[in-house]
Amino acid sequence: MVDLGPLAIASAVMVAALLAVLGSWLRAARRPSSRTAPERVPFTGGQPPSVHAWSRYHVRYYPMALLFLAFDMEMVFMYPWAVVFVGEGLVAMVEMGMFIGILLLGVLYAWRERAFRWT
Amino acid sequence: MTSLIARLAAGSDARVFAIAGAGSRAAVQDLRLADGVELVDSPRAADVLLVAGALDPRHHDAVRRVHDALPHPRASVRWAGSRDVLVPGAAHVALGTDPSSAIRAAHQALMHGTMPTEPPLLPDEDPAPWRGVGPYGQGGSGMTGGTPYGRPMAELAPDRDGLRLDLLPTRLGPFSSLLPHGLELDLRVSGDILVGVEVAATGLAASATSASLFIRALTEPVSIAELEIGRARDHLRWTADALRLQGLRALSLRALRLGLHAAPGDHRAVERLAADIARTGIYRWSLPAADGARTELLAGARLGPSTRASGVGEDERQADPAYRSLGFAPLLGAGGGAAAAWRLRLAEAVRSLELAGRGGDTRSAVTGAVESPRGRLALGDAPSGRALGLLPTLIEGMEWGDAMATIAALDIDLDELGAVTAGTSAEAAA
Amino acid sequence: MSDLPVSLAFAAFSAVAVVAGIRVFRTDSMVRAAFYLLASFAAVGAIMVLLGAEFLGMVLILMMAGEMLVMAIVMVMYMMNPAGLNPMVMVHQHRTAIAAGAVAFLALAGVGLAGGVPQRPVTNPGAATGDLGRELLGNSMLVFQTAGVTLLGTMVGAIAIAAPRGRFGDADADSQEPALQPDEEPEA
Amino acid sequence: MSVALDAALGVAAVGGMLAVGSLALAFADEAAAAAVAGAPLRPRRLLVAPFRRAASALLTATTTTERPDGGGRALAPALLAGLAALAMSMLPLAPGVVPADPSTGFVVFSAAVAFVMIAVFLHGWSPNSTLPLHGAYRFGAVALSFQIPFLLAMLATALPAQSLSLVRIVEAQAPLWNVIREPLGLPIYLIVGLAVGLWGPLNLPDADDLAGGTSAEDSGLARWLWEAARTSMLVAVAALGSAAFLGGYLGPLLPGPVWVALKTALLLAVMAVARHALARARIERFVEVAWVLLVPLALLNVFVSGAFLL
Repeated sequence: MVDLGPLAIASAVMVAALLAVLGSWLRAARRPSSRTAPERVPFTGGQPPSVHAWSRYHVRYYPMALLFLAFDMEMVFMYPWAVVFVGEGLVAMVEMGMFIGILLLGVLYAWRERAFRWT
Repeated sequence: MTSLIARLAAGSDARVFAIAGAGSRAAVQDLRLADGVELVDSPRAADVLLVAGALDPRHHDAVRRVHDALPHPRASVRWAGSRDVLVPGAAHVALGTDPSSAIRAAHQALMHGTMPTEPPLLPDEDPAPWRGVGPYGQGGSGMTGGTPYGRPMAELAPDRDGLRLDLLPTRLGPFSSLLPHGLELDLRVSGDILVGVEVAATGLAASATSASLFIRALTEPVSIAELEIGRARDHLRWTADALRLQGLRALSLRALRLGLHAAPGDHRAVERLAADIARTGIYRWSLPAADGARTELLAGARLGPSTRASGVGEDERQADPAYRSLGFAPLLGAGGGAAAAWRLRLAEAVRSLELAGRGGDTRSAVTGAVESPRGRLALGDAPSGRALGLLPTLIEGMEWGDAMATIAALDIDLDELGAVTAGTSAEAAA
Repeated sequence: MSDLPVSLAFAAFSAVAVVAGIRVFRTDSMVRAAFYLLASFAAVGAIMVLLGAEFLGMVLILMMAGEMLVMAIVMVMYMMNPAGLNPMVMVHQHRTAIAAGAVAFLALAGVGLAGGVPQRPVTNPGAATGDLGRELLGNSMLVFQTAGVTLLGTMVGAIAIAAPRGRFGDADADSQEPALQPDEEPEA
Repeated sequence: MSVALDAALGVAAVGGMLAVGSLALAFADEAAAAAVAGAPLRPRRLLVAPFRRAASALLTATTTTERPDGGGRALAPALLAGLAALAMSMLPLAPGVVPADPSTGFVVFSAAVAFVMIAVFLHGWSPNSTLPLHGAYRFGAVALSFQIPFLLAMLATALPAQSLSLVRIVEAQAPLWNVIREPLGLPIYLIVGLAVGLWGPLNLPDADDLAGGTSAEDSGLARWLWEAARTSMLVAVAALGSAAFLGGYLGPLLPGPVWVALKTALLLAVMAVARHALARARIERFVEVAWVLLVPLALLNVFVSGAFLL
């Protein structure tokens, strides 16, 4: 059986902090404030907004976000690789070097195509 | 326990959202150095609202809206020449005296619970009727129609990327920490890019008067030492504001403290400040890069450091024999852009202090048109007016942060603009 | 840990996974939908940890954070009414959907009940990550390197198709908006 | 039952460490600000200032906006605080003393850092207000860029340990600390750590040019909780950084926990100085530098330090 104890403790610590903050937040929000409509107007300098801020927001860095999706996969392979690196030696070095080299070509291409710029 | 919390809370800094009306900008800025008072960027973070200076009736609703945005318990302080009813119940402090003790007193009374919170000033009206309208009573209809919860949704518009996404109309100002108070911009934002910019309103009060040195120099000869010290202080105050915008609050306080009392002997201190600013990397990774078309616009607009930063030797002081006798020659930058303008402003502050030291009793010889810290100033023609004219073209197409840094670099002074144009209209009336 | 807490945790995470999964389709806001999906995946990751695949479960949780953020921002970009200010129904063709869902559930439940559960307990769970690493560098080397090439293809393809501007200028230079009617001229 | 006891102890220890760390950061920040501003430092006032601020937040009401995502607003600070606590719970304090040591501790920490982007995005999205919304999307760009350099900088520390356990990573530094073995690791980790903690030159989502960004609509206790959660995250980043690169509890003479505290304080001081000595980066500039410079450098760090291990 896997020893789940440490993960259980870590999760318990996380949940405890989460609930403590959530509880204080909810208690604070229960106290009445912002009763009138003008008290709730989002602030941009004293004029009310003409529309809701929620909109089809143009995420101009989306090519970079797509690149991230692909590159992030590399991390999955690198964790187990790191564990066996010392044991496997040069083989590990060369194989991961090849893999990373191929992926870096993608970053290089994205840079060439100015995918990291949007302004 | 309750009293312990109240005592602790009363000892905290009073967080103030300040509305800087006509003629109060520098005084409000000085409050950053006041003890026990902290100026904040959003009324949501404030305990006390400070309404300073003269404000036209057309701004009154905006003031009330800002007031209502403060969380309870809240208090206000009116800092003006005379009492008015703009914020009922506000403590009054005469302009020219220090309001920080009144602010602290209000904050402490709020925290101890001895002063009631101020009720909202605006009537409880929805921006648009929505309750009970629509299939769920949320005010909307269909997928994107109606006014859900009182407001419509943003609408589609084509964009330079070939995508049709929403343009988010945003009214920034008149009391935003990102703009000089009184300036209102109508922005159309697509993502984080400003695709449309309009100057919606400027100016705080029609009765604006300014005792500024440079406006006095328009009508009478003024001591060059005084003018140049004023210029250096003005540049340092601008630096303080601009540093704050870039997140360098401690350096900003240092610049402000220098700007408060800068004297001819301080030019070394200003040089050290300029060197420390350069070391923050601000010129390398913070400010938007120079852009050919924008630099060209600024080069022709006689906007002082912004113009001279691109290497154009445009400076009214060159035409003044008194300045020439002191060996004055304008400092020039190269290439333009915000970073060059920053460097030039700081270099000019140093040069002005040196010039003031040499100036002795010499008075300026030319009136009618002078070089203010912002550029060529004449009756009816203020540099800030020209800057406002260029503003939409300058920031259209920029990313939000770049645009805010560019606006800051223009150093728009609505008091100066109001005083000079009010002078012309008065003359025209006469 | 004994079996009872693990069983309880399994039940709790399963409940979270199912409820959050349902909420994905029962909420109006695209951001909420994406984050409910994240919660569902995170619960599945936790179940994988409970089943002994500690590394894979944690990596699933780690990866999904980034993926679901990208999902949220892209959904907001392209969906009308992304925040659900006007309520809407995300499910279409109800009858077909219900039928398809029921069939899929029965099929999967059938497999789960009828198919034998493999009885190959992990002998040394602590070494699972290392085993995975050796597998990657050994027998599965070719698969691993092919994944690299595939990912490179993904990156290049995504940039080539999606980037609005490249080194040769705007992607839509000289392009025309299509006509809305069959015999209409395209918009300039 | 012992797990429940350990969990209770862990909660207490982590809570205490985060609180002390946050106070230390506040102190270091004020000291750095005073040094840069050329203003006198008033230590007595400084020590009570955080408590005064908290008390004032308790007495100030929490406002709402027109039509917020209520759940998201409540969850964002709680999630961020929870992630900080999760990371902190895996900090080795002395040989054999650690609140929790999962065998995949390093992956758990990475997941906590990845979820920071969910918390910050949610915090900016949920008020339905323009400036926070821009802050949220900015953080999207920042977070998607810092993920990979951050993970790679940390990953190099797992090579000598041959394990993903943070305890093993500290133990493996007994002959040589990682800061020397992998000289590029700590600088990259610290740069990116500033972005994880929304701090100083990389505090783009809550920046001054957005009038506070994602927290522009927060007031009272809600605001304080968000600030506390942010600070806690920064403390956790510094603490785990000291474990991964500066040898954690390893050190002569003094007991382990003291070394942990000293090394964490050192990294916090570096971050405090960075806040006042470095200007905020343009977002596009950071994205490009992260991908084009930090990712290759972090990979170089992995391979070069790996080569020395063979």
